[in-house]
Amino acid sequence: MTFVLTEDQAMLRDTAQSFAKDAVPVSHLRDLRDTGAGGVDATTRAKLAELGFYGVLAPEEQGGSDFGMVGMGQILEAMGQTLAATDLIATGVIAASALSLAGSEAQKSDWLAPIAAGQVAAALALDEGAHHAPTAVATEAERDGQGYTLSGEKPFVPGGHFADLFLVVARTFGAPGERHGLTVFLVAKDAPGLSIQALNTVDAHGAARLSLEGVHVDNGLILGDVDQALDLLDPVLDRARIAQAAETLGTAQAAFDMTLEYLNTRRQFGQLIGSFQALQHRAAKMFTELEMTRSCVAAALSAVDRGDASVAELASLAKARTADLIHLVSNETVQMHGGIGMTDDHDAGLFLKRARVQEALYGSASFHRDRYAALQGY
Amino acid sequence: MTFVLTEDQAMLRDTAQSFAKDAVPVSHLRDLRDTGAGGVDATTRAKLAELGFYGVLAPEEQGGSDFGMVGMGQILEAMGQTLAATDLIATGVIAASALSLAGSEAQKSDWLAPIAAGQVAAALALDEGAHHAPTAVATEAERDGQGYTLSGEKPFVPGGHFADLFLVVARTFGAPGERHGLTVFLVAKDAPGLSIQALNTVDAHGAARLSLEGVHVDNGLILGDVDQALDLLDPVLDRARIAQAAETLGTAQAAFDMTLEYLNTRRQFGQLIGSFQALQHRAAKMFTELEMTRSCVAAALSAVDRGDASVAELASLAKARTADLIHLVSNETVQMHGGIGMTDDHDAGLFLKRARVQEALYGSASFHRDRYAALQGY
Amino acid sequence: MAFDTPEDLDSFRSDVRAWLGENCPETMRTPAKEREVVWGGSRETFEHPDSRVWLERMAERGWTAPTWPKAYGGGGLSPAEARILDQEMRRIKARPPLFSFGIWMFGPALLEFGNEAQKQRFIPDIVHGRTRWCQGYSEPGAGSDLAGLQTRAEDMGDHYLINGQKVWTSYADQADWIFCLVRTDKQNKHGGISFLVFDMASEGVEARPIKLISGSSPFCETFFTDVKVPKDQLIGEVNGGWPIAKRLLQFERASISAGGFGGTGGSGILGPEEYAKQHIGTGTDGRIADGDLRARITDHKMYAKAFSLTVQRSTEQAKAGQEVGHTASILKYAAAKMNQDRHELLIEALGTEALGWEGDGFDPVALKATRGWLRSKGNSIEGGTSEINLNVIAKRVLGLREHQ
Amino acid sequence: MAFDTPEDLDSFRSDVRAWLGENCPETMRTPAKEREVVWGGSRETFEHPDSRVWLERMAERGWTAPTWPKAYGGGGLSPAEARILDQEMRRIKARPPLFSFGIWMFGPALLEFGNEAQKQRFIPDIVHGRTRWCQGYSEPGAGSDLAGLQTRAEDMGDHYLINGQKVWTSYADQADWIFCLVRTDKQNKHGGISFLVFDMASEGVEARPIKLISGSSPFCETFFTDVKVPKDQLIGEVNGGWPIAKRLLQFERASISAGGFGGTGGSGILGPEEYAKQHIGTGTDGRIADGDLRARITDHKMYAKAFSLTVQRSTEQAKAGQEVGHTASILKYAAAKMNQDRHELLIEALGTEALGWEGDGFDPVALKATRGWLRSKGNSIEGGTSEINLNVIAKRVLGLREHQ
Repeated sequence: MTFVLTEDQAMLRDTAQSFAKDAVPVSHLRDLRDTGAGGVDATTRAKLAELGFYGVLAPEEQGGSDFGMVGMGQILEAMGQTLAATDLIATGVIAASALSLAGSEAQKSDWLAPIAAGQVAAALALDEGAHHAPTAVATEAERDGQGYTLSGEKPFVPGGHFADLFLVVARTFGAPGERHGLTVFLVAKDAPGLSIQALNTVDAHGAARLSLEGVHVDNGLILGDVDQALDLLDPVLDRARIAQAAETLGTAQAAFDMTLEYLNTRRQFGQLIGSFQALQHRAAKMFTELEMTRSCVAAALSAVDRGDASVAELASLAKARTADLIHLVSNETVQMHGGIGMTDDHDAGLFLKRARVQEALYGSASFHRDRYAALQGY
Repeated sequence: MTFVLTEDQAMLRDTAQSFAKDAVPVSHLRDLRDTGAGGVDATTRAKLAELGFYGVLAPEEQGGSDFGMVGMGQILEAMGQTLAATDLIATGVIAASALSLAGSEAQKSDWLAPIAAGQVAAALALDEGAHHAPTAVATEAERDGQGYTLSGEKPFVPGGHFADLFLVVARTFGAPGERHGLTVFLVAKDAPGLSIQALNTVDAHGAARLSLEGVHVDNGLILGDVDQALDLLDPVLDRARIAQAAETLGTAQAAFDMTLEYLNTRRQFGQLIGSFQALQHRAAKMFTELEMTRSCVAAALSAVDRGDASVAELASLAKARTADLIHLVSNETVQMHGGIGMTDDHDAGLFLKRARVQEALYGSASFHRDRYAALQGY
Repeated sequence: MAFDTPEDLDSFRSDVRAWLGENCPETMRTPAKEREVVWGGSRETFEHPDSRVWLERMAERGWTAPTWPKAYGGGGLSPAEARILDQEMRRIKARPPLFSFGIWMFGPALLEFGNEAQKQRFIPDIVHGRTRWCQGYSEPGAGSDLAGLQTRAEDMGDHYLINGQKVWTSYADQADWIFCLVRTDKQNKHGGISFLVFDMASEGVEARPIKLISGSSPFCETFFTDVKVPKDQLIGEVNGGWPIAKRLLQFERASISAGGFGGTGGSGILGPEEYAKQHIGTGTDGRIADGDLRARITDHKMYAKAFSLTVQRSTEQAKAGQEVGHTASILKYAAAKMNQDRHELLIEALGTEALGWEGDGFDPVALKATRGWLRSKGNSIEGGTSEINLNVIAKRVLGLREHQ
Repeated sequence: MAFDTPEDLDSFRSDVRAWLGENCPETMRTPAKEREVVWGGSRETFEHPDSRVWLERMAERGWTAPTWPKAYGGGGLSPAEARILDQEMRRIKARPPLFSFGIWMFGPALLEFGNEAQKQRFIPDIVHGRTRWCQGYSEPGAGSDLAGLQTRAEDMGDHYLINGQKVWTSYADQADWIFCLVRTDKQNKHGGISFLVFDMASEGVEARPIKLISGSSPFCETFFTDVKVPKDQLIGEVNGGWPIAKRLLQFERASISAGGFGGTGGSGILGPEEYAKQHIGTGTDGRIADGDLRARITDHKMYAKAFSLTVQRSTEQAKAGQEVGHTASILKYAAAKMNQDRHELLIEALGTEALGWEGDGFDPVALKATRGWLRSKGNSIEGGTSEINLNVIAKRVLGLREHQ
């Protein structure tokens, strides 16, 4: 079954959703923003750790539950519904997957176990331009006897503002644009030569700009094979894209529900505005997109767990369609709320701001349409 | 003034519109189709000639009125309103312009004068693939002493099914894809080696497939400079595109008016269907597109007469936007008419079928978006 | 049987596989040409000789209507067994033995609302494809507003007298019988409609084919002038026809969104991406040179993929006993959009190749694509317009209120 | 003057050119920074010292309101002369000396509906920028449905007593006076509205700025508690406010579609095509590498071009005395769509650069673009939502009927 949750998965979904409502409602993000926390939220991390959410993709040997992507998808959809600012994708999906897939025994016990336990926050330092483009990495890694020295810039690292560990992608061979020649290095936040600038982002989730100036990394902290980073990152990034799609789906669903609620309460001209046919048809079209996109996300999540060959295609399908979905829904949410939706006091704006971040991360709709077509050969 | 007609232009528009209504209403195209005329209509040609419509772009020395593109635009918009099947673009715009711009004195008196008088029908045999692509011409022109011998295929020549004269574009130098090396040859319909197959097209206007097997052309029948055809064709094609845009605008306006009329007569659920807000908003959006596109066509027409440098950009603007406009309007026309619009007895289908032909001729919306961007350097 | 154990199903599957192996003619394991499709009824010509044998063998076991009761000649299979039969037929690419509005629409409604005598009288002939049925629903003044129908049925004591006109009667000129909505009470819009069936050969019935913009004529205008209909041909109660009509529409919408209509299966028509490569050309990377068109084709391909995944999802959820009303309600709307977008992209990619109507000046496959494109415009009109679909989603699914 | 001969206009033009040459300070011939814009009124600070001089010189000739009667301090120019003044100011890039809702909205209405005493009292202060006005229209329960307003004005014999609340009052916290719609008859929706003006310093008036999603606060919630308003501050008749209100809305929509709001002029923000080249890169042909985004950018650029050509067309047609109601009615709707599409494309092209809120981690111009993007969402809401615009086009322009 691809589209029907097992009892355990359904239970996990329910747990995650009530957690989201109780512990991290939208008002929680608003508080974080207004108190200038910049998206750093240790309390919530501790609670997520307690629930074992960081270990969902980690093997049991490292204290994970190995519950799989479908399970993680349920969690992220719930977090998306309340715009919760978490590092579940950066730490629980990307870092956990990368270490599970390619980590040495030492790396697993040093890093994967604490990650699964929620004691270590991690972040992937990959892109160097304003758009997702893995092969474009230019950050240099020069041999230096017992390891490498890294130098370069990573202007926008999600979760980087409070990460303890960075998975830094640098070039050990070849030139920017080439697939071959990239390597993943494990770099601790306090590594000499690494400077981290917290970014105040439009969605109040925050991020970080990294500068690496001669950061030394021992050979033992190379993750996977030298020059072959993308063979490891492809499946890891596809998980990140699918995970992001699941979170985005939750956000779209919540924005849609909020708007539907408003259409059924707000009156103008002595009518519920939801009774105006033009708005009804727009709402019905949004619902259609929502339902069809939900199928894409579900298919992509379960394809990962089944180790299906179609993961790459489904990842691009899910990421592109959720990006288009949240773009439509977030704009309609503001428009259908009218003036009140333009005020900072209302949540509509928070959904709109988070939406564009979700669209951009791990490849825009345009990036994934292009990739989908390429994978299908046209 | 770019957007306000002179008295003469307004008078010409009125003449053309009453001619269209009286002499070539939509029912006339239907009759041509049902009697298997294949878009050949000598009677209408004679009337158009009488009105001097073929000479609007021809200089007075050749018996034309040199009235200009704005005038021709008014005529074509009127013809578009009733889907009239004419060779005004092929003969009156393309051939007349090409001969005026590059014809020798002999060529002008032999061909331009009779064209302006409506005694000769002409057609441009340019494209060889299913999409507009001037540089892709492969038809060979080999030197043969006192002229050239042409060999090649022209699968879709608008107006070619009753043309007396063909402007055949062939390659005198270089390879397909290269701009340099093309030449225009004047070929009479009875030239040995030329075979003309009439095509039964979806819009009932007809067209022709040309095969040239060793067609000899004397040097005297080379139009313009050898190898430099595109320098001549660029301005000629831009006029054709703008002319096609004007005709398409008329078709869109007529389809929209017909639909509006239906929205204000047809009842369902005890209501005029035009009173349903979802349809009202769709109609209002169509009207907005219609009005904005009308401005583009008017600007392009008058730019030609002013010899403005922006003609190329405005031609692509007008052709792309009218193509998108008629695509939208023709689909909405059928949809808003419901079942009756699907029947052959109703005119909606005739508008839909003509629409796709208008979209394709002289470059699709996609072709012209790309060209517009290229002209602006992005 | 009340329920199926896995063992039962396995043995059933092997029986079916064996039987099909012996009884499905090799020639019936290839896609049918349009004219070879068997609709049954008195005018059926069985273009392909084997198609008659194939129909008789399947009908004899009731497998033309697998889940209908054996009592009326049906297959008496459980849903699980019917799925297996379907899977096994697909496995060997067996043609459906019979296309039938009787099986898709009228039969299920009759089994639900008809009396014993009526079931005995009509169902077996449907199962065996002996009677071809057509649907008398829409009228010139009652399209989207179906309940606005005006065709009158007067009570003449021992029979009804029918006067009026229907439109969009699919294949009325081919059908033997019609199931028909008539007005038996002028005062009461929904509550004044009755559901009658009668012989298309009855005096006063005339069916005139309607020519569509695509050139084909699958529908008719049907006129009734003093048509006499015996009272025992009333299905359900007098003025009780509307619930039956609505139930039946669900079956129709299901069969439409299943994509049976206006599709291009077996037509030899390739996807728009192939024609774009062919006619616009490819870059050095072997991909469609026009990035604009490529993006729009990709967007459509993603939409189509999302659609099929959604169909799959609702099927799985239904099997799992979950509520799928929500998902089902959008399929009709999405199917129409998908099929229309696909045809528009085909036409665009084919360029001037797609501008033909007939004749050897054009590639026959391209001509088919153009007719298919014109036919696809009906997808958002037939069986409830897209506007009606959106109204239904807004009100029934999303719970938005009526305008006061 | 009754009419202008070409000679009159030519000499007028040379006079204007000469006068501007002498009187418009060089510093006032450059684009104004946002904070340098002069709105006048008691709180005006004249950020740029020369802006005070410039305002006084223009106001002294009445050229801040060129076509208003000299009798009230206006310029007394004919439309033709006013156009010439405008052209000559543009020629030297002169800043508008005064931004004013008084000049754009209230003044014209007062000249049309006010009595002599009221004109004498209010117009001169508007011309000279001594009084800054705000507009008391929308209410929490009355947005698109403006006539649903509830703010009460009770007749207390010698004055009115105002109680209620307004929202979206532009710059109410900066204004000296307000022109305000109040309800003087509960029974009669449109016929129960009156048009009052009063001092924002009156007791019982409170204006609270509303923070927008873009972070700025150009609007207020305004509360009225037992505000006393002398009866001579009623404009027009009691219960006769609605026609005045509607007339005024026309002026507002005009000024919005003129594109004054939410634009990015002088902000240093480039077009989306430039950021796409910068951040996505270009192919060997020097063009945007992403053909998908390029096509969407081009489509927008074409829309924007079509829009400006349409503005130009309606201007020329108006000058030629043709009916342009049709064209004008679409500009507000199209301007909102255009500005919103443009900002969405900017954000998309800027990628993660556009995801900043503040701080030196982001390019300041990109931060401006992001705020502008958020601000642009209001374009389809303020001054009549796009839905209202479409209703108006459908009913008034296309003549489609009301739902019964």
